[in-house]
Amino acid sequence: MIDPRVSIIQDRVGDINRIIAVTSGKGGVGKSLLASTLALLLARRGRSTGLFDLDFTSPSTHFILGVRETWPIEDKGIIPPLIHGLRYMSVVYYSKNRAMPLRGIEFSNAFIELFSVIKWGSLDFLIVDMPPGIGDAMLDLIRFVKRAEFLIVTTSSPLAFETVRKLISMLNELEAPILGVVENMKMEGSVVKQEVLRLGVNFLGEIPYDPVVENSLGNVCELLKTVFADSVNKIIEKME
Amino acid sequence: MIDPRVSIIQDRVGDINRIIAVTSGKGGVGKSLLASTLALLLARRGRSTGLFDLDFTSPSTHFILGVRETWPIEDKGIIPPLIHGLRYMSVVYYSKNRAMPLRGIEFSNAFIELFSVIKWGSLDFLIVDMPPGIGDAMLDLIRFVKRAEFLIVTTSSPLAFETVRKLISMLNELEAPILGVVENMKMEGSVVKQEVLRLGVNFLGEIPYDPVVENSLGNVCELLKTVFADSVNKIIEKME
Amino acid sequence: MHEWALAESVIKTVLKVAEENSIDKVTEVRIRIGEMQQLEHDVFKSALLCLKPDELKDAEFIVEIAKTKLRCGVCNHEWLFQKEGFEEDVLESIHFLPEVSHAYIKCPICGSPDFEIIEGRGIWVESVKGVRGSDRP
Amino acid sequence: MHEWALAESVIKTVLKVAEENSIDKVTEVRIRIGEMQQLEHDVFKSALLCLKPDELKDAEFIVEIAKTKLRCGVCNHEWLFQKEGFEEDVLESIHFLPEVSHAYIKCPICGSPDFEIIEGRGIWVESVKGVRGSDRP
Ligand SMILES: Nc1ncnc2c1ncn2[C@@H]1O[C@H](COP(=O)(O)OP(=O)(O)O)[C@@H](O)[C@H]1O
Ligand SMILES: Nc1ncnc2c1ncn2[C@@H]1O[C@H](COP(=O)(O)OP(=O)(O)O)[C@@H](O)[C@H]1O
Ligand SMILES: [Mg+2]
Ligand SMILES: [Mg+2]
Ligand SMILES: [Mg+2]
Ligand SMILES: [Mg+2]
Ligand code: NI
Ligand code: NI
Ligand SMILES: [Zn+2]
Ligand SMILES: [Zn+2]
Repeated sequence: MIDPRVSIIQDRVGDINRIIAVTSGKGGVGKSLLASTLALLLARRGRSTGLFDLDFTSPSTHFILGVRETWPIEDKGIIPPLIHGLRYMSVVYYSKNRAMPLRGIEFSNAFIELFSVIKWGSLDFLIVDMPPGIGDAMLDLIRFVKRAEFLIVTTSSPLAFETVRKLISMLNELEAPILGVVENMKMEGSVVKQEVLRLGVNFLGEIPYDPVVENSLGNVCELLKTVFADSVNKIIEKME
Repeated sequence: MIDPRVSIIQDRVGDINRIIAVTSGKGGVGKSLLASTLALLLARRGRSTGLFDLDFTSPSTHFILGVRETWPIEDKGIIPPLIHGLRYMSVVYYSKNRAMPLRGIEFSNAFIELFSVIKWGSLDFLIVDMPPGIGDAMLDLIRFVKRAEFLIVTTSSPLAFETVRKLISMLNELEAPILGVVENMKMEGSVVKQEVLRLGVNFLGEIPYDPVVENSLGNVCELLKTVFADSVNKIIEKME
Repeated sequence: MHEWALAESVIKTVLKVAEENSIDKVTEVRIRIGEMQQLEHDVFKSALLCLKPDELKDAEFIVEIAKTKLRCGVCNHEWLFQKEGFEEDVLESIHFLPEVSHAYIKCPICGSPDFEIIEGRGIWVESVKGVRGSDRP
Repeated sequence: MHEWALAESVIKTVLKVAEENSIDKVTEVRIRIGEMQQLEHDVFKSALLCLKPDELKDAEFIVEIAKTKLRCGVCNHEWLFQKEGFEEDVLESIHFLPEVSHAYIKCPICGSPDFEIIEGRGIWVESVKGVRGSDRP
């Protein structure tokens, strides 16, 4: 008895130039907001870009992008619809506004199913919004997709950085590529940048606390005018 | 082949009066800070209290409490050490400062192991700090421990409340007891309180953003002097 | 019709199994599909035929539908998935991704969404039969 | 010596199995312990004897140690857990909670911590034998 799905995953992501997983280990540090803004800005720069929300049980990116009334197209596979210039995929197409509790094993099954049937086509970037924790999502990405680069988000709080430090050492041991660390909601006197550099990891930049970014949730035009988006634009320059 | 451990869990929590799971679905909303402060304040009020950090892959409470150089005692089981007047348990005793990636199935195994060997003894309260997500931790708590009450934490952001709304409807369908919702880092103009009441759920109170609470991490005396702790004290009054 | 995408993965897997086991000529492939995923049997079979490369020209594909069995983790109740009673768009969602059943299905006894799909979830290649190079005269 | 806590769960489970199967007199209980958990065999056996209630007075407890087999999810390599080479406190931690091995053990081939404990993780009751009321003369 063989699960045939796994065999096709490499083909499905074969025409994607770079796969960037926005991750942290810690929750609430701004992964989803950063992943969404990053994807939108890359698309504005003319790069063909996809955004895949892997936080199956608490998805956020559909809310940030204001996605409504869209549904993937079926054409010998699943084709993520174009939303604000992005190929956008999330389980909310299917789970709607309902809670979808998933154990790890079910997460993995859904992960494999989606990666084996979604046809991203040719993309410059696929941005993956990761759930918090160091568990099935991260391990499956490494196991099945293999060539993701990790963009790590932290806040200035030692509560977030404690987890990020562990994550970095794990990714290093695995020789998984770390694109770098972004410090979000930067606080005065923070030592995160020094600590990151001391660990030999790229520091991609900081994003200040932006008191109005919340008002732009669901409105992409507003979101791209924020200080938050400006900071992400600077980070993109360092990424390439 | 039977796993004998599950059979003893009900006995192990048999002398605990109330089990309160601090949860959210969403990460970074302040679950760990609230769970720690709540447990400390209950202990100060003379209640025998335990604190169990179930966020195995990104634990935080040891950092908040400033736990160092302690180790559970083995006496026909595992006896969590008394720290600042709390019976305190976390996997960091064993995983130290290393990353411990766990798939869901391994989380569950660790959950069952710990609940079957830890001897909490007689407690008025066991506070459980939950990981983010709606997955193995929440499902295992309901499946094996059965009688936890859920204290739900949200921020004012719709990104957090979206998940909390789903969590509430799931817990309601399960007839799991919801103690109520706490709104942390309350922002002006928030409608969370009305929304919670409209869902027929208890609103336990709000906690303002406290710009200095971060400075007290690791120092319990300082933590208990903060505005954050004051607000938690008021919430305790509503809980009982 | 994401049946095609799944059929593609089956073809790829069969080729891999044949290679790993030095099967030169595949004669029979048995595939099981879980009922819950509601794949269109005809579409799936014709996808297999269209996608079939030359190496597999002698292979017969036998597709069986398996009942989907669920077991509740809280009360251990077991039951079979049935389409009846679900709205069209819910069935469509489960067709794409069987795991979303956790958003819509509860244990009929205790109401828990904490059930496992113990049989008949998705799609498996059950056996690949054929003739080895060395078996031939 | 959390061996006692585990022994308690074994006794409880045996009593439950006996009741569910209407076994009046339990004569033999087979238990397997995974090597990784490094339970003290003697302590565990004497705990079983001390905790044994009257209903189980005729029961013999047979305890076997099982090798712990690990399989890497990335490269599929399988290997056996061995105590040698680990520091004392790491072994102690794994003794309490075998899952913490994911913080300390990597696949010897590819370095991944994404392995599964496929055999010999913890403790199981393998069989409970005895005499039924109706079996007696
Ligand atoms: N730089 C920032 N300034 C202000 N609010 C922010 C900033 N970054 C993130 N947020 C807010 O913080 C919360 C958590 O962000 P989110 O992207 O959902 O984090 P994660 O995906 O890591 O859980 C959201 O309410 C979001 O709007
Ligand atoms: N009311 C508050 N005011 C200021 N900072 C807070 C407040 N509540 C939580 N925090 C900070 O927010 C971050 C997330 O809190 P944490 O308790 O780790 O959340 P969770 O356990 O939900 O992931 C931490 O850095 C914490 O110090
Ligand atoms: Mg997120
Ligand atoms: Mg926490
Ligand atoms: Mg599907
Ligand atoms: Mg143990
Ligand atoms: Ni289809
Ligand atoms: Ni011991
Ligand atoms: Zn049930
Ligand atoms: Zn390996």
